[in-house]
Amino acid sequence: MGDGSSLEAPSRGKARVGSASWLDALLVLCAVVSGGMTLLVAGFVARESTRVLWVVGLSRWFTDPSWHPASGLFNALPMVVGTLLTSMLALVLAVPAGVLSAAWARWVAPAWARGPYRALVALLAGIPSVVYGLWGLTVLVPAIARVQAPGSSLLAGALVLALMVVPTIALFAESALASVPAPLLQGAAALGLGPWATLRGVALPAARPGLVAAVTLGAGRAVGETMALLMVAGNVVELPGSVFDPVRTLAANIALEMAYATADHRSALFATGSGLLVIVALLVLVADRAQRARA
Amino acid sequence: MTGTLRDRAYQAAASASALFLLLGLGAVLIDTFAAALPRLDLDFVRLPPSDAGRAGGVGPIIVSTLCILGVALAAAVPPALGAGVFLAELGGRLARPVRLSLEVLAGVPSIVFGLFGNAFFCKVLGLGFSILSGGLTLACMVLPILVKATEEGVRAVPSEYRLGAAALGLSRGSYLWRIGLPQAMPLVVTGLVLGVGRALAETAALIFTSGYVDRWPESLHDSGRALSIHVYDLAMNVPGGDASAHASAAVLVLAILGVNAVVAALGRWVRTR
Amino acid sequence: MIPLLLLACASDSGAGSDSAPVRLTLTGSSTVAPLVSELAKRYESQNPGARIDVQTGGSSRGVADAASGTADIGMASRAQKQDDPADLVFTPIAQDGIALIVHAENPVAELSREQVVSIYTGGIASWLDLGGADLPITVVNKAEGRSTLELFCHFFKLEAAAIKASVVIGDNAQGIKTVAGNPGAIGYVSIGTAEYERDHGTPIELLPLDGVAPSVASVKDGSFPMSRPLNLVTRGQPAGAVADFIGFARDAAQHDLVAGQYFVPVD
Amino acid sequence: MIAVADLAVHYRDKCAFAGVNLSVARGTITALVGPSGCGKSSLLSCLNRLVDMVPGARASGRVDVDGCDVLDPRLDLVAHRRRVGMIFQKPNPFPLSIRENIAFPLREHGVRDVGERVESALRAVGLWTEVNDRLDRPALGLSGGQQQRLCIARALALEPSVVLLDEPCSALDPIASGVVEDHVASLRGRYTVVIVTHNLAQARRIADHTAVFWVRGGTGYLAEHGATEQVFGSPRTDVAAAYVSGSRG
Repeated sequence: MGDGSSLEAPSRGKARVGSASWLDALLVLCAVVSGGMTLLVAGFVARESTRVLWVVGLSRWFTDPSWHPASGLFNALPMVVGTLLTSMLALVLAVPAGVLSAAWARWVAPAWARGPYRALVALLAGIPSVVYGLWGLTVLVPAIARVQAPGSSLLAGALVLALMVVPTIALFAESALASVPAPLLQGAAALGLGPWATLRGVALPAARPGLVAAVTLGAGRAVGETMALLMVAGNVVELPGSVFDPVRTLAANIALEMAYATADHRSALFATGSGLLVIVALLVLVADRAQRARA
Repeated sequence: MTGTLRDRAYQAAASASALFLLLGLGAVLIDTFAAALPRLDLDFVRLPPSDAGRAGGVGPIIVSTLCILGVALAAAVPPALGAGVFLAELGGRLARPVRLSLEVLAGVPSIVFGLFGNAFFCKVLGLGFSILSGGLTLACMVLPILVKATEEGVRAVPSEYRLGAAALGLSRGSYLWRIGLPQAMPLVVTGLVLGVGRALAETAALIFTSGYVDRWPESLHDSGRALSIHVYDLAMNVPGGDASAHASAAVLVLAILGVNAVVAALGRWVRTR
Repeated sequence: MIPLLLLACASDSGAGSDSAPVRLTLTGSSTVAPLVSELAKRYESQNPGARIDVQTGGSSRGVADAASGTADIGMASRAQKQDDPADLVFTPIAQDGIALIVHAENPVAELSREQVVSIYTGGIASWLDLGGADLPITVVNKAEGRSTLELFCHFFKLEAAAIKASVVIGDNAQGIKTVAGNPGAIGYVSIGTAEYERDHGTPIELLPLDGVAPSVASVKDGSFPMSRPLNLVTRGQPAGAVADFIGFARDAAQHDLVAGQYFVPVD
Repeated sequence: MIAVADLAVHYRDKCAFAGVNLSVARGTITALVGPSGCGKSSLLSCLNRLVDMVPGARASGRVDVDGCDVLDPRLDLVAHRRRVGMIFQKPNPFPLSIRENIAFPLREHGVRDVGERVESALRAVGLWTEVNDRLDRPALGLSGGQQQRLCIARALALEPSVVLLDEPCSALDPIASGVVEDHVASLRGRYTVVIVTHNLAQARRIADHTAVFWVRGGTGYLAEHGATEQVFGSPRTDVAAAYVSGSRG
């Protein structure tokens, strides 16, 4: 019978059952409210940005000589690049580590280790970013500074971010791998596939939707992370020449300057917030396209 | 031959990843708890802070934090369950925009949530600096995580159950209530754990919404300082606050452990009910 | 019954009569907030029923909230500026000096104003040129808009846009931790904070400025040149409960609290 | 009684089967046999409208069950599915206790005397003596054959008039299969039964009527339908003759 995506096709049949029709309406309401939150937040950010966008326009955000909004200079390109670089580097480190450690917990680790492992990873997911930031600032940054000053850098930011994102990915990936039907795995075993071939050929493809969800959530957290990056990434608004150069992310920029910004400066920070939302939306759309193309 | 080699490499890499994770956790946790030890005692969780947090404890702050978390979960869990079930079960033309929209929401920086919460909950809705404002702001933040978790959870329920329920003429409601949601619990719990972690760890979204006041809260309309804000303030703003900062962080970690245990127990109870 | 009624009446205005419970909201500078929180606690304990809510969010927020009436009192870690609304009154409750700090291992003991300017504009890139070790200089700067940066730029007659920073920081403690973790770093932070950290074993050293050693004492006697006031901001001359609280905050009896937060009391 | 007229099912562009006319008399057992992919299961899923749950699936033609137009979009599905029970190839008890597997759907349909019904349903499939001491244990702890009998009990507890079975024994071992088959055979007279099976011997043992399906050009069709002795003893079509003799299919 294939796997139906719904208990009933929504348009027919079920509508006549009283209890189901109000339930469906309630579910739709929940979905609309949840989805609508984004519009509410985005609308608010966009409204606050308009003031400066009328004055500055669009192109100056990439062509101005520097980012000094208090002096009327608005080049945000280095921060866009900084945001993308830290997030991508962090994901490159965190996705394999998260998925592999999930696979470890599922199939490599002794059974008794699984429960404590999950609890520990859940704990790791809940450590405040300030604590990661503090640790990065007092341990990681000086260590990198010994290799190459100043230490506060793209590398430090990506490492701390990776550490913060791994638990999110690992937890979701573990749940996704756990939902791979046992017969599939038994089938793989019956074909004499080894652990690696089973993982690559059977488990990962079967768990794909859950894994994609894990990476999406991880990426969201990486792009939006504020405090930890503010503390370790150096915050200099320049295009980095290497991983040892400091970078400033859009989120860190907002946190760093908002408390002291007024008028156009404040509006400019909201404009970078809008920019960040646009970037995230584009990434989500691209990921969605890629997903659908493969499906 | 290459097969076994690859398998060994894979197992080594998987173990290394897990080890890396545990070491990272160990490094952060051990450093935190070692620095926390001199301040960590019963009085620390009982007393209100004094001398800007260098002395005294975090009693009122723990209470405020738990209230904020309670508000956030109470506000976020019901719509998240509904939206997650909608995406997994009903779908239709509305599903894609909702899903994409929530993925964008997941990438909004927490500071932007803070500013939004300040403008919307504190000012437009007139809630002011309060536990309520902070909790509702956090609810918006954890919503995408909870929805995603519920959707994946309901989706992962074996289709035989759904077919069996349909063949018995069960309504969607009773299927979800007795079978779908309980079966989705492991993933929902994962989402809750992540959401709780993110909410409790949040600083930037709370400073402008639940505020800075470290008095014992008397109602949800009172301003109440969250533990993570306390940690940030002590570590970054108060000279000589490091020991208290680490102790507060340790309390926060313990609180997360506690809340996670409760969430997991709740999930098990729902599943076996 | 009567106290209940009074409570209900007083909740809509902060400036009630002396007998009504006082309820004040303060917002603004995160530098000032811990001090004012302590002041508020003592005020509450001496005036039963009074409630002083302290919120943070930055100096400009304090100024804006005071101007709009959102807050009864704003907090600002800077002096009044020309483009601040004219009807705002800034009342200092403490003084805070800004000192240049380097790593404790750094042998360089003093820098001239020209040297500082040159370091911060990228003219000098190695401590070797200043008689120190062969280490690149890590220039630690404050983020755009911070009043500490404005004071620093004003004092050294620098344009904020001309500074070539290696690391940009937010709060004081981040600056101190950054410098403490990097032998080649130089930064500038609040003196009280820096003194406290140095005396408690953090590997940093405070550099003299114009030959004056930075210390709470030299800020107090006015000999240290780079300092700023910590202000409470009101719309118009403070009156009623607001004036009462500000007077309380400036009273000599509260100087122990000011000193306890490593600031310099004002008379 | 069931009457199927000119029934066809399409999955998106692909036609699963077409042009099927079939009638099943009340209280009889009809077996649907034929090679894989000839539309037997799809036909079964039209009878209780489970076909709705397959995205892109579309049924056309006419199906009447006890005088009720099944393909009418306004059909009360809950009431209909209560009248038409279904057993699947793979036993699918819910992840609930043994008792709840039967009691929960009963309560859903507003039945009062749940306790008695649970017992009588379990007795009807011979499970009562096996499980009456552990009714509150998880149903998933039962053996495959017990699970399938529980599923039958669950369906019968709702007192349907029609029971559909989709290869109910193919996932079971021979002994369990025999037990289940006996219970299916015992339904004769009280229920109208339609069973899909690959096991020709089984069809011959229990069915009053047999329908042979076949595939032509990727589309299934009903090749022959008649009394079981006639279809197996003197098939009218070559296809049926070849299939029942084992030389094709």
